[in-house]
Amino acid sequence: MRISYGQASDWVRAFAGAVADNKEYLTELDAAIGDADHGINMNRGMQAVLTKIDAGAQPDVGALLKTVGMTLVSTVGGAGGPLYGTLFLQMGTSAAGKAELSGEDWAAALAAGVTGVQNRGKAELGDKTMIDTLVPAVDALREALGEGAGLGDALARSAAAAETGMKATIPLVARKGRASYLGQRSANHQDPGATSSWLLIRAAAQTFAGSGAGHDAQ
Amino acid sequence: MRISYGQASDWVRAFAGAVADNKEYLTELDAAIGDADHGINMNRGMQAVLTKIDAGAQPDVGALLKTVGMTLVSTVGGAGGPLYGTLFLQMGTSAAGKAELSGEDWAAALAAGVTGVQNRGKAELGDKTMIDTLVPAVDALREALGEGAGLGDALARSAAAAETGMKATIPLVARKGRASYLGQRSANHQDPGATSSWLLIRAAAQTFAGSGAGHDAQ
Amino acid sequence: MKKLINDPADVVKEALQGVAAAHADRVRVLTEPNVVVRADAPVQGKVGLVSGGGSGHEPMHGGFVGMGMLDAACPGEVFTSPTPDQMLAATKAVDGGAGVLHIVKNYTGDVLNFEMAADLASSEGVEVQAVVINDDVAVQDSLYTAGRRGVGATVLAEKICGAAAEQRRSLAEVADLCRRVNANGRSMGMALTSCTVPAAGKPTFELGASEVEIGIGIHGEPGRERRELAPVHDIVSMLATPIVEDLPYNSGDSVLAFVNSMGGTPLIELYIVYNELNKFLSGRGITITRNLIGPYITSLEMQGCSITLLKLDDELTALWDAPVNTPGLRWGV
Amino acid sequence: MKKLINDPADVVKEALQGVAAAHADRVRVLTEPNVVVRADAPVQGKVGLVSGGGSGHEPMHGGFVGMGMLDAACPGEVFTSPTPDQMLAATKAVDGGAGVLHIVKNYTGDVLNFEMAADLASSEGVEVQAVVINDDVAVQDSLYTAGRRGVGATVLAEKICGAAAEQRRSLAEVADLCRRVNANGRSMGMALTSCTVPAAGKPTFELGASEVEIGIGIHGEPGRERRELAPVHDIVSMLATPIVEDLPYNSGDSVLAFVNSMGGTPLIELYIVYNELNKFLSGRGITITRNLIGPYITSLEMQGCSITLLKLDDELTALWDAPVNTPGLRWGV
Ligand SMILES: Nc1ncnc2c1ncn2[C@@H]1O[C@H](COP(=O)(O)OP(=O)(O)O)[C@@H](O)[C@H]1O
Ligand SMILES: Nc1ncnc2c1ncn2[C@@H]1O[C@H](COP(=O)(O)OP(=O)(O)O)[C@@H](O)[C@H]1O
Ligand SMILES: [Mg+2]
Ligand SMILES: [Mg+2]
Ligand SMILES: [Mg+2]
Ligand SMILES: [Mg+2]
Repeated sequence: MRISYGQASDWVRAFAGAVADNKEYLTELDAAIGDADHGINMNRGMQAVLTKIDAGAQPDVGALLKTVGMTLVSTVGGAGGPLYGTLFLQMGTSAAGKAELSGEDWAAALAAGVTGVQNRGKAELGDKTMIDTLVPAVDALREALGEGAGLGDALARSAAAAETGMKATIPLVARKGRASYLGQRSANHQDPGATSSWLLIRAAAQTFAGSGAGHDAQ
Repeated sequence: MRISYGQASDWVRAFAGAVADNKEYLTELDAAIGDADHGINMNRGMQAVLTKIDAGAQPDVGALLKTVGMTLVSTVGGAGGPLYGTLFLQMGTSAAGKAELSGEDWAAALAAGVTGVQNRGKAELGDKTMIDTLVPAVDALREALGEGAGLGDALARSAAAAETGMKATIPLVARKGRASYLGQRSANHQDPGATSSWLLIRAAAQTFAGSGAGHDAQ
Repeated sequence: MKKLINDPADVVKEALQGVAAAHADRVRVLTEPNVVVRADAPVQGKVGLVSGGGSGHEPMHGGFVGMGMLDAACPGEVFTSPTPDQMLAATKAVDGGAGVLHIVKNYTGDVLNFEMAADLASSEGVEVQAVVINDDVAVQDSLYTAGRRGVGATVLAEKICGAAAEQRRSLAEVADLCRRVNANGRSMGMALTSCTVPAAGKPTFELGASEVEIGIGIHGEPGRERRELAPVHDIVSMLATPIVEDLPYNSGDSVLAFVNSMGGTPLIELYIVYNELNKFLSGRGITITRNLIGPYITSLEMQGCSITLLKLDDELTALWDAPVNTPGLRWGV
Repeated sequence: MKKLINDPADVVKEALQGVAAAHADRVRVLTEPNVVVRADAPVQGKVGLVSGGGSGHEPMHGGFVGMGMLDAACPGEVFTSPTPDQMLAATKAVDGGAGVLHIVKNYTGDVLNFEMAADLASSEGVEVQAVVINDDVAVQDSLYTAGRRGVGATVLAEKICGAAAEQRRSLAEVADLCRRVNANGRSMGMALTSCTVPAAGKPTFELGASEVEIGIGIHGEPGRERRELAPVHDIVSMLATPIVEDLPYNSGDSVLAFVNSMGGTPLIELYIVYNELNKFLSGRGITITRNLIGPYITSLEMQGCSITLLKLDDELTALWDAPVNTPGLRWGV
């Protein structure tokens, strides 16, 4: 029930894989209400991350997450770069020096990351951004852990909340990011950033469930 | 069996009408092997001619034809402008001072016009230009008149020769004008200028046949 | 997708190699990270001007690097804001001791990346100010949204601030001037066709054979409104009316009129647009005293245009007229 | 057809009104017949330079009127050679007593109309010489055909002869120089898309989604060959190989490389083309010492490009570098 360095890096790889698999899909979502680059950008960044983490192990989980963040900041660009970069950088700061993470450590790191995204991007819940996925994901995770759920269960509930949050962006009129330029025309489209964030949260549930952090391994 | 001023101007009007009716067709022929403007250009010119000749009668047939030529030179542009302009200018010179034309006068005027076009454009028979319509038309006209045919018959034979000449441009590889840039790709297309020239010759046969110059009116 | 490219992934890299080969007299192109820098940078004692943004808007910004305009430009991937390390490298390369101004178009990505870069530069001891350009009246402005996009006024701000920096005005003065250009500039654009991001491989949106998008930005994003094609007389009125009413521009005003091609609209049409705009403004007593007509802030091969007006006074006019020597804009030298 | 126009019949007229409104400092626009004339024409004692051709190639020729380049340009209808009365009016308007040079692109229409105009001008006592530009290697040359088209070298000839005329060289000298530019210049173009003549209302030809035309001219006419889209590396080789082999351009030569957009291809692609061209020429020991990159001789909104090379010597280089102040090309002033 702890997240090892290997599991953390598997999660990053799983996210990279999900982004690669959904590159066209994310770009199409972005074409509808943005500029048709979200999948391309995230994939470029996550491929750079893979190259980076394949090149050699980092000292600890915190350092790993920081490296991911730094790499995303310097390869993604657009809004996604600084926002996902900040997410990982803040997670890395929260997890600094840790060789492995407990469920609580993980929740604290993710919360720190999401707060970082909010500080940087100033988006509120309901603005039709990745925040609409991430905040419910953190809230559900903490609630589950607070109720004594195992990490596997908690991650599953977090992923479910993330998915609900992502889908809830569909009817919204965007108030932040490029989609906000469309005004009413941004409604009836799922937000690309909310979608990539769901891939991120889902990857955590899948990766950590399938290993020592799985829901039976309390 | 003489061509009056009114008939000459009816011929010009009939040609203008035929050009207007075939504007798209001529332009399409030009799109295939040229620059998609022959119908547009000729129509602009012939509309200007109509405005000009509607504004007041000219002193004689020669002056009428010169006016048509001058107007075409200054309104058509492209290759068509100087070539058709020269045709009418030289016809006008040949018919200078004449209030009406005999069949021989008409043949002489047309021959002078066609010689003018050849001098200006340096095209030979078989170069895939309007010359391929005009030279057979003049030859047939002269031959018919030489054989003692009535003007109506002679004009009909002239128009038939023009049509044959026009159609004969289809297999040719162009050696003059814009179509020559296409090399072999110019084959299997009817030349637009040869087509407008056929409209001109056919208009003469139709106009003069339907009036005092008709083939029964010997 | 038909484009004169090799691999979509190499578009920006190879275009920059072309710029480097073509304009070595005026610019240097750094790689890893990509920055276009004035050949003689840093100019000692001069405020350094840095801008940047996604590629696909050429000549903006790389084509505006040179004497009298930008000191450096950071080209991102196509339509994607560049990254903070590019901006940091640019900032350090042009710091001549008088500080560096970041001219930032108001897009979340550009703003966030430039913010991170400014923090990094400050921590390395370079004095940085940033001015955000947001001149696009197609976007409803509000405290609760990302606000208006930065579009055509960016080109004018880069030229005018570049001239002021050449006069060795201070960072605060150049930044103030930049805010003044932004405050007096308004733009609106429209598209006849979409454009294709090379890496995406297909058009960002589809327009019917007689449809146009009004109120587009410069990233192939849909606009505020889709409507039937109309005569350019009406199109100009749709673009210019919200512009003049927004600032507003009033009878008696002198303006710079900037008629911009989105990339695929040729000059013959731009001059017809200019003719309509000139009539539109004359009708309201507004006089065009300077103009700029051509593809200067583009959206790849998109067909369409944008109109930018800048209210001029003597100072702005003189700065506009001052010499400039860049690949994209040149006069007086 | 989607264009920023009012009535197709008014395209040339309204674009010229736009030019007149925009550039009154440098040009006057005469109407009936249409001529764009340098504002200070006739310049006494200077050879007058007149060119002209169909519209739709902007900025050529009207955008090249001004100090150091053309004295007048005659704009015809779209893709249609202008008429002799325009050329006569232009010739008389720019005759400063040193004679007038007609720079004529080799198209039957242009040649015939300029011939008629030269006859008329001579009969009115103006000394006129004409030089016909025919630099397009896509066209097989022969005594028995219309010969090669005049394309990109026209822009270079207008600039270089304009500089020579400013130096008060004689008509014979300027005409010789024009022939020298033509003799040392070669071009070839290609299209990714067709273009639509406004009055025709639909594209002149249709290209499949992955087809290109190689060896096109500037009037939307089909080229020599239709083929599958290829990487720009290969496209540049298809265009540049016949060019360098024709003159030929040899190892050790210095050239001006002119990479031109057909109107709808944006700058980012042109720089990639330039990068490939630079590599192609370097590989043959040919050095680019001057360049021109942009939409200068266009075919309405056609996507595609053309490449022109001009072998340079010191004199041509100096004339190229000399000041020019036109709406379409400006430096040194
Ligand atoms: N201020 C913001 N706060 C949080 N997320 C944001 C903000 N602005 C944009 N986003 C997210 O970024 C996504 C777009 O990312 P991307 O396409 O990579 O960048 P860009 O909009 O610069 O092209 C949006 O779908 C949205 O979820
Ligand atoms: N040298 C020439 N002599 C005779 N006719 C010619 C010559 N060159 C071109 N033409 C004719 O001109 C026609 C094209 O006219 P048009 O389309 O009006 O001019 P342009 O080719 O300048 O666009 C051709 O179809 C051909 O018949
Ligand atoms: Mg995006
Ligand atoms: Mg034609
Ligand atoms: Mg983007
Ligand atoms: Mg033509």
